[in-house]
Amino acid sequence: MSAHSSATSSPLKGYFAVWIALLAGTGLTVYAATLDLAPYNAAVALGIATIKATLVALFFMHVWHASEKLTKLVVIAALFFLLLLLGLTMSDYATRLWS
Amino acid sequence: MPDSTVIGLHHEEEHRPELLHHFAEPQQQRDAASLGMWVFLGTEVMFFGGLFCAYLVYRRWYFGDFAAASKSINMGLGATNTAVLICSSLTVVLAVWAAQTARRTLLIGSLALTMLLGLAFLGIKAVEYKDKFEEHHVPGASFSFDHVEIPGHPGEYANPRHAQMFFSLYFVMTGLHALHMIVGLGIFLWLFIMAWKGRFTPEWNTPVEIGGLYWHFVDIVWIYLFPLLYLIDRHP
Amino acid sequence: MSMATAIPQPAERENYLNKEYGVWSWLLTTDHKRIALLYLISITFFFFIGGFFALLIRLELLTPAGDLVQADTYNKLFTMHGMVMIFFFLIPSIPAVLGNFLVPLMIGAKDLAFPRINLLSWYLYIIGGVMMLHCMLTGGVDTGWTFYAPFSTSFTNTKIVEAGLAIFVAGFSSILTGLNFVVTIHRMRAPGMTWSRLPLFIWAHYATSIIQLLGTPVVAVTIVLVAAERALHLGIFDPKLGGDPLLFQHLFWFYSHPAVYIMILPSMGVVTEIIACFSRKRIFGYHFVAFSSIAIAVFGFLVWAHHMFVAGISVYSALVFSFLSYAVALPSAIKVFNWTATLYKGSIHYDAPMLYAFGFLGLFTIGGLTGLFLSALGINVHVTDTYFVVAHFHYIMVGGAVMGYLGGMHFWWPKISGRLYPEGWARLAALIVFIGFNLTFFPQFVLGYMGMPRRYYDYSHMPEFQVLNVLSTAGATVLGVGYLLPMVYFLWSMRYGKPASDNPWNAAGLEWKTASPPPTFNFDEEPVVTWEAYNYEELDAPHSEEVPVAR
Amino acid sequence: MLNNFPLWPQQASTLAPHVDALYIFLLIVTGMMALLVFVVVIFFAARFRHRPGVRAEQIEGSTALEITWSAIPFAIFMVIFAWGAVVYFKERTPPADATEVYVVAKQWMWKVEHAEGQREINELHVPVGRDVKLIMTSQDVIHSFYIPAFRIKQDVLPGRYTVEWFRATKPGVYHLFCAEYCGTQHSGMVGSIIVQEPAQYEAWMNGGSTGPLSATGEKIFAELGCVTCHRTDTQGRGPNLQGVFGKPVRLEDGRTVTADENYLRECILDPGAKRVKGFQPIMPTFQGLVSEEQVNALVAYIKSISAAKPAAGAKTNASFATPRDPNQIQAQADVKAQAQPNAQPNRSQVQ
Repeated sequence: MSAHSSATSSPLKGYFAVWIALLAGTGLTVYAATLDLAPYNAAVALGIATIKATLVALFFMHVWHASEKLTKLVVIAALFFLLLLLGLTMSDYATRLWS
Repeated sequence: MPDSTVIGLHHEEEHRPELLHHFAEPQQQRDAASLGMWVFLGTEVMFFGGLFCAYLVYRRWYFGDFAAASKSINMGLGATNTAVLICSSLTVVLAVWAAQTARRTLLIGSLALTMLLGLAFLGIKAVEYKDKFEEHHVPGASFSFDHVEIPGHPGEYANPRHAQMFFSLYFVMTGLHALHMIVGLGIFLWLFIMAWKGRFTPEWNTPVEIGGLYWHFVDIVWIYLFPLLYLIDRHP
Repeated sequence: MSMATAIPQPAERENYLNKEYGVWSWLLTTDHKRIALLYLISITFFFFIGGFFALLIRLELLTPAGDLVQADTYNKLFTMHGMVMIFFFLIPSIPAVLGNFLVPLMIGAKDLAFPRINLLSWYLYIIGGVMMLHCMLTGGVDTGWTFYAPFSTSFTNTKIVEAGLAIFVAGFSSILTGLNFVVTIHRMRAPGMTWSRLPLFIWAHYATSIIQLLGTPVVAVTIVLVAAERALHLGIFDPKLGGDPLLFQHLFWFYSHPAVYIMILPSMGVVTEIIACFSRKRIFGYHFVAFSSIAIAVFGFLVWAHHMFVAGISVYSALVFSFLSYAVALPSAIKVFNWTATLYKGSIHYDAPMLYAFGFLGLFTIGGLTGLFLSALGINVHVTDTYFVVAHFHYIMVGGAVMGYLGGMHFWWPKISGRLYPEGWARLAALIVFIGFNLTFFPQFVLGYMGMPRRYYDYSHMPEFQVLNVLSTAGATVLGVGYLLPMVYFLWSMRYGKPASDNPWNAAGLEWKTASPPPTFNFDEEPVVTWEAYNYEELDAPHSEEVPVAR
Repeated sequence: MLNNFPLWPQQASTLAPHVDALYIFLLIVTGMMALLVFVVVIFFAARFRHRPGVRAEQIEGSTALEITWSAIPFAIFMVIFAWGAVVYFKERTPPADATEVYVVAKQWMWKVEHAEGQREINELHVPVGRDVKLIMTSQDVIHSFYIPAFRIKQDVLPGRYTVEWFRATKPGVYHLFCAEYCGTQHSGMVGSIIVQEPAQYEAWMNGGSTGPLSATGEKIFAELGCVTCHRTDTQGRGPNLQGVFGKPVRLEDGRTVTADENYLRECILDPGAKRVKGFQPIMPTFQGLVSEEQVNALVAYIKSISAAKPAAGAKTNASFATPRDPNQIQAQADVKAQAQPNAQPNRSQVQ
């Protein structure tokens, strides 16, 4: 897959940019944790983590340049089933007190 | 993934020793190895998913207790470890690029650096574990978490039993992650030896590529573990 | 009226069986066909161990009093019966034996994508199996195969950790098999073998692999948590620390409900092949049958909490899971209707594989329809954890999965062994299995609605349940004979059976285009596919009868 | 032998006919579906058996047929689903004025305590025609309280209460089973439900009682020193518990929960978890200090001092007025609240 990307211009710049962004994200998430954002602390932390993870997947793991849709399909399928597990389980816990 | 790297024996393909007999062409073999690793990572997502599910349920139930317990972990060490892993991901991606473009020195250097960073991560983790052990925060008979205030609620103390559940999850999650790191180090040691012997060429470097995928995945797991375990409620 | 044909074999051709001899040529083989045979031997071994436990269970229940074994022994018997049958027989059965053997053959590949991982998965299975045997011989486990916390984590003093590890290891064997299938089906198809030309057996195995890959890791990590809680005294599910025992059930059933589809889907694939061949027809509604397999795999992940309707989950959650359970019933119904429609205007032969397929149709239909009772919330409350549930899942897993497995073994036996099995005996065995099965399990539906709880070794408080239990035990004896017969005549036929032709059933599919048994690399030349699946029209066309077919 | 061969369980609760009706409906519907499949398969198998010279006719499929045999079963499934859900909600909604019985399960017995103070082991006496609500918890592992003749079953969990209810319709003795596997003597964890005519039941009830459960609870309440903080005047450091049960409670973290049995239980065992707004976190946990039976008695007591039936409009947590409010005389307020449920004098202080 990524064998193709070597044919194009050097991707090094991109790699270093992503690296800087990831380090910055780490700093940001530590900083955000010290702020009192009430219920949004968790959302901000998970949001930053998701952005960082997406960066790693897209650029370091070359999902962005993957010549094939299949790789993307595998990633999406895994996330879909993960959300099923989390979502349907949490739906029980969230509604238990209603009755 | 070892399959794609074995020196097989075959009739028609003498000039391409890496091509296994049951593949028609190198591209097919490469695609198979890559898909295999991606599918494997899919199963890993679900493996950690079960842990995250347990963690989320209890964190919702016992938020204050979890926040108090989380505050007792050393955030500085956690943040350093996050940075260490991010740097190692960079060296991995450099190694893959070096293998594809036949830069042998860079390849060997990057692989070595990756291993060093991985070891650094485990070392810092060991320090953290040692601290927890000394503070009696390891679940079990000697566990103690009395009179720890819940962040933002002065005068209110965390329930030690719920804090113990946090530490149980903390040790299982970081422990399984560390186990993945150790496996990763094994893979990279092997890649390093292969690279040293000059086995990787621009035509054949699949092991570096899929070994790198594995390493990045372990990095991504940590990217989630860090805020979930260390940063529940840190504001003063 | 047998279709199977024997041909005089001129000289022994080289094939995967006779290419090499010696123990190491088997134990270190990477040939998917040899690994399939390794699996065949190992799962047969575990099947008879699990069956032996079942027989003891049924004997104990012959009388209301607990007189044959002690309570502890009985609890270990049903636990080990469940664990052995599910993790060491049913889950590997069709995928690891027939799937391993046939997936590369059916898509025209020389082997699976990762032959050494395939061998590794067999070794993992054996390691898990040996651990399980060791665990059984040195004390066993008494939690039921479901490992419910907190009984498993804090109360029982049997060997939970060892049994858990055995299942963990065997689980990875299952994951690796699924991984191999997915990659093989994506990457290794012969030229011209498009997705819509794949045999439905392959679609079924693809769907099965999805479940193996995405479900098994969750149960694996759950077992790790149970073992950690037990061995290291961590607190995860323990109510004393504030843990929720229902969380264990959520995580456990997230895998263990889809796991029943790991068991039944491959069997559906087998039955599809058999029905097409013995009615000499293309499967009615090919695409619907193919996509229903995928639909079952996906919907199968949405229904797990229907095992927990009385466990204390939220009533609203129960409502959602009940609704979704009906959604997964639909693709199964579609399959049954399409198989039935395939028979229409066919030219139906009654060879042993087809008898098993008929048996499957009947038993699976009953098993599936009783599933509707269980997903109806109001009835579930009354019949869950009773013999009604026991009967229901045995109709699916034994009536469905094992009937399909035996049908498939008969159908492909000539290809696997190069020999024909004795047709008369095989038909007799099919009949005995069908009668024995119904006699064993049908009375249990009645017992269940009467209210007899499962996992009771002593029912002296309710002697009114005895008549039905006696019937069930009698049936189990018949069923046992029915299962022993095929083993005997398969072994017999390996030496004395008539040599089989390459395509004794005149069946469609690439596996029949190579020799019986196939050569090591499956095909002498790489096949190129230019036809649709189930091209029985061409096969039966008068002009194509170069090979005389004795009917 | 035939006497020992019944094919249908006894029907002895108001719920049983509902479950059986759905069951019979399902037997008919699925029986017809099965029969349809079997008849068609057998007919095709016989009609289209192989005859020399007759070839199979290839049929590709039919989308119209596929849609038909998907839609019709799906419609039938939805009827079953809805009907099943209706019966389930009936099972899961105990009537408000049901007689309450506390059940503690342990390996391997059922301990039953009536609100009137009667205790039983592996037996439960109930009168015909009265709603009975079982409030159940387990001392060790998961059990399940199953009465086949009533068609009810509910798992009994350690660490929390689960609830089921029934109204018996026929005097007699019925099986009680533990339906969730719970260890060695699981099959010995059986008992009897003894349904009696009201007169007999009263007679049984009057023999050898130790006084009502709530009275036991009141005693424990005093012995443990709960009264020093949970006082009925306004000066307590803990909330006044009169009239609390069944009302919404505003918590320190902003949430509002209903003060049901599980909430009271949690407050006793883990007071920090859901603290009432306006009170300091000073209550110690009683986890490990009180047995399950004592918790039940305490809950019964707290419920007994809320016994006055709240009117529909009075849904504020009236008695949780903050203790810092000196103007309020709680005792008066409670008298008023009982007399005129709609006129809550302290509503303004609640928020």
